[in-house]
Amino acid sequence: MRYSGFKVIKEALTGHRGWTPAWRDPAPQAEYDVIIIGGGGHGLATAYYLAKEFGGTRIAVLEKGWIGGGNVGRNTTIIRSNYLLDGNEPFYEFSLKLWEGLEQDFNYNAMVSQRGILNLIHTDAQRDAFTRRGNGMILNGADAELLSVEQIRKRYPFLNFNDARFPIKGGLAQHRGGTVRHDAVAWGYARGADQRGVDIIQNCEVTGFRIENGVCKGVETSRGFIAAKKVGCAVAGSSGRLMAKAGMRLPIESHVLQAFVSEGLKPVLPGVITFGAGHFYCSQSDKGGLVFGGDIDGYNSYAQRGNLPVVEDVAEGGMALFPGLGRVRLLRMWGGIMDMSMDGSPIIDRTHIEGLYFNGGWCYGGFKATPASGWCFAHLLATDAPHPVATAYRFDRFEKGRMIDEKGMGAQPNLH
Amino acid sequence: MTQSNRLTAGRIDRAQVLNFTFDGKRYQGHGGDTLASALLANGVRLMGRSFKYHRPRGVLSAGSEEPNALVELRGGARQEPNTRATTAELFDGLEAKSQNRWPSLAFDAMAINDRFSAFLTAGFYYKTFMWPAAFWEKLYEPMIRRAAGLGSISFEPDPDCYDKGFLHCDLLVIGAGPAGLSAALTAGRAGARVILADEDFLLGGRLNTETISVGEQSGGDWAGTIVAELAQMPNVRVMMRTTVIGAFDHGIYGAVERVSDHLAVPPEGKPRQILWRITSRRALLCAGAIERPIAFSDNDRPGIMLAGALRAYVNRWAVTPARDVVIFGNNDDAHRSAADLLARGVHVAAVVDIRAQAKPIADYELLAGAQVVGTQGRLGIRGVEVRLASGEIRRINCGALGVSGGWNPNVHLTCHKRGRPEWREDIAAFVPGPDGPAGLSVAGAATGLFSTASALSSGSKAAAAALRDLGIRARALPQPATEDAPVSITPFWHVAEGKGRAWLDQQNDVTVKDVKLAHQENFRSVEHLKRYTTLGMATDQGKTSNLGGLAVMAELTGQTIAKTGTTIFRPPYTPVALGVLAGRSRGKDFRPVRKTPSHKWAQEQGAVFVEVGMWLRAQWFPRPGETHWRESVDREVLATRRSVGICDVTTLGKIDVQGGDAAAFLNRIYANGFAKLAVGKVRYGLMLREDGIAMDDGTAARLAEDHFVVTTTTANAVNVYRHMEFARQCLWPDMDVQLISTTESWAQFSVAGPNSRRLLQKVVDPAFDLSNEAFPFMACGEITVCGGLRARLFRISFSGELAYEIAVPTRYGDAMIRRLMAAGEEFDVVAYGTEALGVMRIEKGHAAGNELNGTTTARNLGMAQMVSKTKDSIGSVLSEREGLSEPDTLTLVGLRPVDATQRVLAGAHLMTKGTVANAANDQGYITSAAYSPNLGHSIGLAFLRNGAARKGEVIEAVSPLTGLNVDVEVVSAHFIDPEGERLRA
Amino acid sequence: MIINHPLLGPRDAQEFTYLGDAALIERPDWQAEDAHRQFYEYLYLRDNPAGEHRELWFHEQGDRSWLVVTRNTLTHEITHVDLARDVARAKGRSK
Amino acid sequence: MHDLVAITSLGANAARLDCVGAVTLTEVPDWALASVTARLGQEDACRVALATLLGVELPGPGGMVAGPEVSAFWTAPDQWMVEAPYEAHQDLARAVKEVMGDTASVTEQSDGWCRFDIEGEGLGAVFERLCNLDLATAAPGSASRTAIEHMGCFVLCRTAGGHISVIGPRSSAGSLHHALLTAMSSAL
Repeated sequence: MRYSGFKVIKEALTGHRGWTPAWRDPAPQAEYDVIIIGGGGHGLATAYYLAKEFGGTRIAVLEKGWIGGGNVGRNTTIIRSNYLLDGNEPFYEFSLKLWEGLEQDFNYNAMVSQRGILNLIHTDAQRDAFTRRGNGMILNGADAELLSVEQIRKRYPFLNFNDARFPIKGGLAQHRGGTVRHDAVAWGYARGADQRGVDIIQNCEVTGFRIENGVCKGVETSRGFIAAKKVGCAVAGSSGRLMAKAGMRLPIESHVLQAFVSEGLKPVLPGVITFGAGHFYCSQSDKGGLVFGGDIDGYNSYAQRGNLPVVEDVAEGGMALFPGLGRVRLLRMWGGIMDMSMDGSPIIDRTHIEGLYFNGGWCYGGFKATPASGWCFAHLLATDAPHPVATAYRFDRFEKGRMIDEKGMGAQPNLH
Repeated sequence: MTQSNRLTAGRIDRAQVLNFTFDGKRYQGHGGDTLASALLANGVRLMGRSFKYHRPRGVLSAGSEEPNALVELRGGARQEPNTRATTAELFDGLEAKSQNRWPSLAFDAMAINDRFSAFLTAGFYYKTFMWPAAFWEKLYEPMIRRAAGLGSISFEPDPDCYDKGFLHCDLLVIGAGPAGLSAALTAGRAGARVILADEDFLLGGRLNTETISVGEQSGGDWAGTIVAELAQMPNVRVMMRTTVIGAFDHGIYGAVERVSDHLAVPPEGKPRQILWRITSRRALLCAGAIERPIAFSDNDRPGIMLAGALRAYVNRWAVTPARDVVIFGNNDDAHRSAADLLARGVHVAAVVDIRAQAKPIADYELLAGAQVVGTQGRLGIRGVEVRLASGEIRRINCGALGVSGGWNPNVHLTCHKRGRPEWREDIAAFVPGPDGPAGLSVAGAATGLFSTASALSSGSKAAAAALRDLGIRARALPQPATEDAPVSITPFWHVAEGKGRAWLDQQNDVTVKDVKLAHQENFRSVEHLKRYTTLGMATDQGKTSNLGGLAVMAELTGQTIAKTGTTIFRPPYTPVALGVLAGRSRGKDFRPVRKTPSHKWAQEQGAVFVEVGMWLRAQWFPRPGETHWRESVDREVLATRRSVGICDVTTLGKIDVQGGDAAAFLNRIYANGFAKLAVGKVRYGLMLREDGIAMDDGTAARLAEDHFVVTTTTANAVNVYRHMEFARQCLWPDMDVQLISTTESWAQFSVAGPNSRRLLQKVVDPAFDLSNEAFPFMACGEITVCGGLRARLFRISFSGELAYEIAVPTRYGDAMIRRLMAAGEEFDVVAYGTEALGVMRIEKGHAAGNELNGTTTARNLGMAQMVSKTKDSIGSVLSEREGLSEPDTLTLVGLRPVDATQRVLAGAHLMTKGTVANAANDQGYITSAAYSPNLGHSIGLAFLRNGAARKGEVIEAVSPLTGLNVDVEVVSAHFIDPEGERLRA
Repeated sequence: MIINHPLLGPRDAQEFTYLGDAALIERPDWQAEDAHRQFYEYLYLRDNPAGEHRELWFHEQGDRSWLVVTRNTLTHEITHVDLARDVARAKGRSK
Repeated sequence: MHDLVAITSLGANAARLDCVGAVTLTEVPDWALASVTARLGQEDACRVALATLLGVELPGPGGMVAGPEVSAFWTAPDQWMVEAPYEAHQDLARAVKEVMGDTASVTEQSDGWCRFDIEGEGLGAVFERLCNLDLATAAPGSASRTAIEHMGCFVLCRTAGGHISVIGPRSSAGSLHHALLTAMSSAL
């Protein structure tokens, strides 16, 4: 079924009887060519592109709960490609380009909204670093603009320009950045993959890998053994737990990142804005809620919830930047598990086990990476070679000293 | 101004007459009213518009679960959108406006959406608005955004202040209804430290809204007696207007106290609200239960409300939304509402009970086995249609309809740590599961014990049990005689029959049909249901609607409600103002300010200050006539290099390292050797992280065999100290070394320039010989100044000039800068700020924060030879990894523009001449740049691929971001005095 | 969170700074044959269990002790707290 | 004798005094501080020497004691901060070091800190808005380091509920004073 305005009108006039399931609920088959573990954004995107772009057939996505229930279902919806390092920027720019055509591509309105992202500058050193970053972005084919205080004041007159502890001195804008309706990304990919024959199997938990002589033959699941020629893992947040079942230790820690939404408000923010002197970033959803977040709690956790100090820290940042937020109410706070890697950058690579592939370590940048991650992982699964924009995302970069450390924090996952 | 719907009695203060406005119209209410009760008293039923279809809506509840009656409270900078009229305490002069409507609440043009509701079903927007692609941001989205949202903000800074605080107790009792009061009294009498918190401004919970008696007293009076006793106990803190918003780890609860929200303006100096972080040894949830509606055709008209809320308005606030009322329910409690209304003189036109065997408990007409299948009335209900047991339809006129689908225990907080509630078939409700937060128990209606007697006894018993865990003996209270009715309910979620839509989530306009559509499209997991239909995502988080929605889904899937499960309950329990979460950390008070010892003096000089981390440092010192910062900075640089300049460098971190193994310890901390540094000498040191990347640089001065003073960069002072403590305690615990951070103890000034020695000689006591022979470059020592003040002197140089750093006890820093400046007058001494400091260090080619950016190695800095291979030091092993030791790696170089009038820009990228400027050809980047007044042109430091071998090459510095491309020549990073003759002079 | 400091009793976790896996105490021998490999594993391949985790916390706003905290990463329950220095010595670290 | 004039941590010539209700907030500039840390293997000797210096038993973790002339509070394992009137102990560290000899490392700290004393009825209400110490149960003589509005401070209970010293980083004296005074106005 193809979605369109005409279809909506037609269904409205005929009592909505014609809508069919957005994806099937098939029983698992005994064997697949490729199994993707993880029915989140990355897993579903991988399956979608594998089927659509790489001619894959006999593909299954195994999800232990409901699809889209991981970080694609609980992030702050931002897309951008404003990275500093050459190991990252081409990948995220590829991702942003995919976002730009995504809805037409998978025939689902995920509300990709390129209303821009603005990173504020508060010190001269920050300006130097952002200048380097903005130049790197443009040299990699992305867009960037350095804004003066006056330009920012025009767009955001309500920010604290008067009595700020750390005054705003400028900003780096990426106008093509923005937000996306996060759940719809999972559903759009799921529907697209399903239409191309991918079996999406919910409530199917992988309990182990069948590995014989260093070759992965399939997976043990809560619904029995399923054989596969190739198995790709895309379970960021649970990477450590899953890969341990294959006997692997990862350069990744699991941390909790909290996020927040306010009550619905009439339009407040025209785009995404990031405070540069504290932990606060914010956008506004189409429904009117301010969606905001800050830093991770900072300790290893699988609890999917955090604690008050970080909530307060984020609110402090918010009030420091935008003192008119005082009477806006926080509606809901939640936490997701982040795969915090040792350099803050992801891994898309083969493992030392033949037939077993890994995609993870997305830190808190996984959502914006979803299309490119899916595409590149599909490329790797289909061709056994990394996609040109993801060549740096290797396991061995740590042993070889080729870290991709955007923040320069070293092997300290909670600081990335 | 008549309060036409005000009844007699109630727990309000009729002597207090309060004036207020709603949508500009004046009304009166009484002390003890909420905005909702006061509006109802004045015959106002229409209070809001729904989110999507802009349907007219009235108040549904009498508490914080309210989905409909949301208003913009107050005006000006204090405007508060989405405020529940049901919890807003009335005060004299209160102003409220309806929201999300245009032009008026009664006539809302956006209600046109309702006409097109067939097209606007759940998730319709995912299926359309995709063509043409560019129209989303330009047309569709702005349209949707304007229509969406609820209230609006003022955009002005919040004029009120907020506080935060920390409380500690043995037992935190959450909720002051019958169970909570009984628990607090039990614990209070046992001598435990108790906090009793309740969101209401009148304690007693449902006791205030019922006609039930407790012992000899009315429920409300009994509550008042208990509260009075608790208030007398020094070990009990009673906190009304305080909502416990969340359960966090290890017995910590967040609570928001609304200190001044019931006042027009907070008293001077007092906060509007306080965020309390309560650390409890045990906690007891006595949060009661929330009534749930039944969905039926057109069940959202103003005047249709929860039956228990109707009862609460009548009993507590002495108001009724109308004089003719119908009650519709599936349980015995609905009948209690009818009886109470009758008792207060409200006409109960009928009680419609879906149960064929239901019995009346008072003198009203009971329509047993019947269902409400429709309602009339556009801006307020006028009547209902009832399908009788006989199959006939009967129309009954009424101005209000009370609906009861049963009560949901308020399990919210038990699920904040991801515990799951359990379904209990006998009471048709979810109750707290076994995996709630450690230390939290539950009593009363929150556990599904709905009678007053069971609430009283369970509260007391649970409190005693919790205290027993802590070793505090408590006796359960004697139980007064009171109501103890069993629960009788037949689960019933929605009426199948009906022409109109049956509303589940009234704020987000989710209907039974929407749930059916979600099911049809395979959004069947409760989480998919929620996210696809937006059920339960409104400001009430589905407190009254979630269960109905998932019950409908359970029906459709044929699964039990228990198996269907709930979505996740997340904090906060009710929405919380961001202001209170930030407390006092806003504006200039966002973070503390660190001031240097010369701050006061610098201020007197008119210095321009800059934030450097938490520090405020003088950036430059403008003199009269200087109109541009560069003039001041150039002057400061030139004067320093020509004669002498003084800069406050106190902000650099200082760590006192003492002990028998101090030298051996530093030898491990620094990549270069420190074991053999002589006493009285300073050495530059480079610290690596364990991953081999440069962490920090600075100097270490050896004051004695067993005593060093390490300096760090300003930015890394805290990190380096922590790192050294880690090494000391965790890596080499048996080294005899002690660390103390002494950054603030010493006011330290750099005195730099050819005349620095002569200047210092005027200040340093004559016993100390400052000659080049006695005190050469990199010497250090403890001295006295100005006739005996203890001080430290280091002959180190960041500027590249003959220079010293002199340190005196901080309290004398102010006097010292004045003395130094006076002593320097004859040399035309200048004070210089961080800008001049930066210019001079770039001229000298010293790396600083811009170069030590966390990705640079010693090799990048041109210091590879400093990393000793003959000793163990942190980072040395991993610094040799192949990716970090490539010969053509980025190396620190100097750059100067080929055309001296052009500017070198930090952040520009470097391209080999003749290549296309793109990422593939990228040769490096400029880290720091400045105008050198000594050289008369701009200069820069850069990391350039294979830089060491490219001296003399002209390359291109490109900055597409700023549109500035400049040809630059690669030169030595040491622009000034490359041989270091000046600093050794 | 509350960390029960072995010397000071229960303290607000906000006073502490987190580092991670307590195995960071066990720094390899720089002169080992495979020092390069050992340091790589020491620094980059840390324990990350969903369950009991031994981890380092620094009492930055307190007594400046490094602590080894045993905490469950699923529930955040803390079952044991030691001074890291004692743990280090017990593991044979000296000088 | 040198001729330089000291200023207080708040940058004035005289100590600041503020009152809110019956509670006073006093800047206390005239106390000298020196930290004493036992050398490895010398812990017992250090305790003996320091106890001799104080004239009283050493305080344990979280504690403080006042000797006849100097007092001390515990700051870290085998580490104490010694306090004495500044006038008579302008070079406290040197004097302490002479007593301690090789048993301890001693560091001058008089100028690293600022001290504010808060005295009067209702301190509990003030401090519950400042830091997460349970001062209601803190015995007189308790000494804790904790955070107040992002600043690391020592909080010393000198008498039961009636006299608390806050010793914070000297460079932030202004911010600390502002925080204390604001909490007093808010709570009292």
